[in-house]
Amino acid sequence: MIPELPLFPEQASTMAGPVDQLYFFLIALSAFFSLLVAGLIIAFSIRYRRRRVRLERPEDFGMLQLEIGWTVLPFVLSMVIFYWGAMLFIDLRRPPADSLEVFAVGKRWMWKMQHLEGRREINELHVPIGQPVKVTLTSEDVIHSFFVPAFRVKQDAVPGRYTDLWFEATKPGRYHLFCAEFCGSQHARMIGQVIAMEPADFQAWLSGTERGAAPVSMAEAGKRLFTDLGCVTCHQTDDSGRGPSLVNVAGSAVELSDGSSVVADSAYLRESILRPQQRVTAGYQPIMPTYQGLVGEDQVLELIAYIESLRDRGSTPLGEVTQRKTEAATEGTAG
Amino acid sequence: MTPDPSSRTAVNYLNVDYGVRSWLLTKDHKRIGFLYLVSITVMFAIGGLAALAIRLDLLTPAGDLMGDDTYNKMFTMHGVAMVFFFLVPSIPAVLGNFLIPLMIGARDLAFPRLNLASWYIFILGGGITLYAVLTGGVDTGWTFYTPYSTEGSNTNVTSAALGVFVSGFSSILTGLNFLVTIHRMRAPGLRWLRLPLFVWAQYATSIIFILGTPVIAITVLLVAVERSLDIGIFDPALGGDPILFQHLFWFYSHPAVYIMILPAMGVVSEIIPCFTRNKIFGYKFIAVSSLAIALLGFLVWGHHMFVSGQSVNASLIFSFLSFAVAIPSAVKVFNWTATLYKGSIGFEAPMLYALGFIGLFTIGGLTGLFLASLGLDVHVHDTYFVVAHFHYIMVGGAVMGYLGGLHFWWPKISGKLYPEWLARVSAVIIFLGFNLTFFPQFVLGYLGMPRRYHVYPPEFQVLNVFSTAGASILGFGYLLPIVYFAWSMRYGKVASANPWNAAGLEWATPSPPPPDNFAETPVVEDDPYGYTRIDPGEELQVA
Amino acid sequence: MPDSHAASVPHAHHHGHDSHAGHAGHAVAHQFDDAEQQFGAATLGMWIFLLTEVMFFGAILAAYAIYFVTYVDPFEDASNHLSLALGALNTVILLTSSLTMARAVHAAQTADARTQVRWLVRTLALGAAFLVIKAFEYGSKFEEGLVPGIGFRYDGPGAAQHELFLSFYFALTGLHALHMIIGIGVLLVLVWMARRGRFSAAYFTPVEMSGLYWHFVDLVWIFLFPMLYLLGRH
Amino acid sequence: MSQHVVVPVALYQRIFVTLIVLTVVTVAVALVDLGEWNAVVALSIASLKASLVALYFMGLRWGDRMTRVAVLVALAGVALLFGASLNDDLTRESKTYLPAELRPEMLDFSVQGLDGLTPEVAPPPAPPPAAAPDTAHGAAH
Repeated sequence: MIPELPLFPEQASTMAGPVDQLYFFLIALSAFFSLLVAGLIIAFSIRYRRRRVRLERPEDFGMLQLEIGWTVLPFVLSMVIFYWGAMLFIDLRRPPADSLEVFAVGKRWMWKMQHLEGRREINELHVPIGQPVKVTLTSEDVIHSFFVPAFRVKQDAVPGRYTDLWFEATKPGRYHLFCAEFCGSQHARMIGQVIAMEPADFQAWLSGTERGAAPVSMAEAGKRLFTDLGCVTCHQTDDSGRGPSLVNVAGSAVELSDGSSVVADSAYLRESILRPQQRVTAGYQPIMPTYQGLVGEDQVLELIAYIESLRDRGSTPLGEVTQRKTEAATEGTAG
Repeated sequence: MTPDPSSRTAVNYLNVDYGVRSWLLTKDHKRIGFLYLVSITVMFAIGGLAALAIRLDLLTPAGDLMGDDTYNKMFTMHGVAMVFFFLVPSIPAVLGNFLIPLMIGARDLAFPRLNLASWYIFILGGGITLYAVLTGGVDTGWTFYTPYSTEGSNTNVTSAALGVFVSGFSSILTGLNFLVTIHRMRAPGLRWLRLPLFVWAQYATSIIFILGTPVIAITVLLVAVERSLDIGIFDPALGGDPILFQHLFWFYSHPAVYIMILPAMGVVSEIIPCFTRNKIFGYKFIAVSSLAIALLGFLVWGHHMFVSGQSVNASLIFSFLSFAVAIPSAVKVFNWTATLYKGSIGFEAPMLYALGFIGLFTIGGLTGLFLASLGLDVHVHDTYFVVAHFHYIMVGGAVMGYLGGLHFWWPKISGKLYPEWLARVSAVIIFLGFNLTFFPQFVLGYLGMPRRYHVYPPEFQVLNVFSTAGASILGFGYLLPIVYFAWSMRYGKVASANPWNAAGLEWATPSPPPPDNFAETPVVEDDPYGYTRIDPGEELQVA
Repeated sequence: MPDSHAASVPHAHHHGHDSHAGHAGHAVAHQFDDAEQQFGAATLGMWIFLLTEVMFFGAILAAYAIYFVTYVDPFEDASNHLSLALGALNTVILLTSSLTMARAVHAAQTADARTQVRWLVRTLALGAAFLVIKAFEYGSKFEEGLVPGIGFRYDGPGAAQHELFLSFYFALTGLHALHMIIGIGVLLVLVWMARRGRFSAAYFTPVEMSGLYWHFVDLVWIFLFPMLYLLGRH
Repeated sequence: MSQHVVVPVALYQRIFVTLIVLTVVTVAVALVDLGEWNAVVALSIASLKASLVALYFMGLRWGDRMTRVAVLVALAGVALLFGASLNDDLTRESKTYLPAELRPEMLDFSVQGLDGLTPEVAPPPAPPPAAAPDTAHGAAH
């Protein structure tokens, strides 16, 4: 049977086209210069191969114009390529505001994907076509790298840091997902599939109709965790419990025991779960046990989603809050 | 011009003294160069065998030749052996050690004992790394990225890191020796603009040795310390930053690729004029380009980290500078090509290697532009496109340059001529085998096959089979020079002082040179590459 | 002319880089034309070696500084674990040892063997004093369980960054102390050579080179002291 | 020192006294709270002391120009490494956090859990807990 020999990757995302255009331009440029140099070498080699008669050649046969020419021309060309590449990069690294949120956690040797609406998958990611998808990445152990060749996107998942990438699938189909940063013995087996589907099929899949169990949203899973882990014993809905009530806490300012105040954004919520003694709310004892090592990355995200859901509709969503906070930070008020 | 019999009995650095002690305690830069030649050939063999094992394993998508861990240890051994123990020391330690005193009319390097210490440190570093490899191997890749190298891997990372740490001092001492020698010990009349371009290239390389190597020494030491004493410098659990490790690592490791290519450029700048009988075109521009590459090379390391979580701001700056550093290399290629114009070109083995170098280095350099442009690098980073790019520069460039230099100065090093026709055949085999091995990898890379993959999807198999076929031809091609060089030591024709009728101080002394290089220190009056002055009529003394 | 000069300075224990500090006796080595060229080469060689040490320490100091900018508050708290008094005392000791080393180089050029030995021994003593104080500091860290790694017993706020700070503290001062020990080794060799009257105005290269090395080690401490000890004192 | 320059002892002593005074000054300044300026002042005093040692004790002042150029190039190298890495660190968009130390068995993210969950009621999709775009650097702010 004729072996399968693809020579060019599929173009399955909005960014694949522009990236490939730059690729073809560079191939043309490289072909031109390589053939120019190789052609000159071959031509000179044949034309001036060693013969009895010695050709006249001026002593210091150097031409300044030539030198300037082949310094300035390559520089100008490279600036063009730089600018083109830079514009592409800025688009690649700026997710559109309305993109679908997905969390991908790299853990030695599998990808754990989690949609906001709760569907969780391992080494598989269902995405709708025609809508930008922003994948927020992190890793639980070593550096991995989320790479989908058909979408021309790649981003490292670094432990201790949220990085993100975005793409907008254009063609339904199953595309390779690779781990591109060496991460141990089964690095080569840490692969998976990104399944692009028509939006209707995606919604059907998302609501889990064909796989029976209706998915549980992150906030819902967070609520269950909140009770299972015993948080509810201290954090009552009113302030009567030993811990502060968490209603309407997400996104608002929290008075701390040392007098300063901080806005309860997701990083503060995460820190209070994992290192409660770090900054204790005013008027409460630092008695909360640390949940470090008791909850996984994804569970912390669910808890945050649940606390977030305790806000009544009126107050500002978390996104704007931290926006305000960063302006405050830029005025140098934040430490 | 038959070699006069009297030269056979003349005292030269090879027959001045016999016995193991005379070699192991020598202070003669020529003997130390020979010691380095033998030791890096051993290291090249180790790295080469690992490469063949990798290529054989990649014949099948399931990677049946060896298990995952063995494969990871193989590509790490290939990387460490080739980068730290072959490519970095090859031309500087072998040809540089041998030729710099000869080319500048000195009796030896500034610090001969330090030069011998440098070789012993190289052997010590190599020994430690081989110990790490033999007692279980190391599987972090030659890049030692944290937190995998500090927490993830349970292989001999600490001893491999210490081996690399120790071998770093070998190149520091070599660089130091070259800088002081070139500055303080040039023959009378040998002004800077009369220095051969090989010496300029070694000078630029030594600057990188001095400024870059200590940074990888401390980085690799921190990895070893973090692993053994469990203190957290790059440990994310303590707030450490794995991306900071990459900054420290690539601050040396990118200039290190210029350590590998600059000397090869120096060799080509010596070979091209000799075999075209022309003065080099644009001497000043090539000399300044060497310095420009060395200094600009320190500004661009961030292009290894475009997708590692580095900020967009920093990536834009590094991408811009990476394009700037490509210009001096382009200038050199055009100057070499212009040197061929109106020459009298002979195609002896060194010239074949030099022309091969220009062609392959051009492709390597241009594919570097693909990787420097941000939009493309997001797709091709850490794929086989990168593997193909740096092999075009390292194997197509540095190794071709090294072999060209070895053939060009072999009569001076050994006093014997290598078999010319066999050398030309092996050069062509190496050229073809190389292209068959690495050109398919460009296509594989853009298809998206990640590097360091032991198993891969079936649709990549055909290109991998081509690559493995090429690798076996290339492997065979590399065996030939080792064989006929060793053979020529014993049975080769005796070489005259200047078999290529070349210009340069090193050809003004007998081959092999006497222990003190020159009967009396030569005085230099005219510019280098005075080939139009040398009578072109004589037939070259070619075996 | 074969290289048959008097026994030169034996290899220093470090990886031999000090060997070029000890040039062969009074005569000029065969690869040099005259003593002037030899001295110039030795000085340039030593300076280039010191530049590699500048890059060596510079890289880890840069890493530390970047962490400092990232974790300003916890690093300032963590630096209160260190004793300012001992740090300041060590700084004064090292500055004084630089003075005595400079006097030793001066004596090597002008004075007799006895004065040379006296200044070298004073430098040695100050170096040893520095290391003793360092040992005390390390000792107190071990007792308080402030040594990073398994035995790290500090769980106040920002404990992770405290451990990071102390990792850098031990890495930096450990490397510096190692260079001090090598310096003391070199000084011992110089005392042995000075006692045999090897140094004079014509030949004092080993003392000169060892002086450069010693001043460099002091120079590193001049940066270490403020960056490690003086952070959170306000 | 360069070729056989003998430096007067008095100069050494003057330099030494200056160094001691600068040490006292830097400690004194450190005890006063100047906010970020503390680090800047401490480093500039240290650089001043370092250049005094380098120029006079190590004889850079009488050395040849080449050595001085080499020292500046090395310092530029360190500054370049620090500057570029710091620039990257300060302008990074990705947010940091202190990862929980996870033990594998602790993760409940086993595959079978995927279809075992049955919600009592399907709550409206919660607004995305958009990870805060730019928390201050480092988790412990």
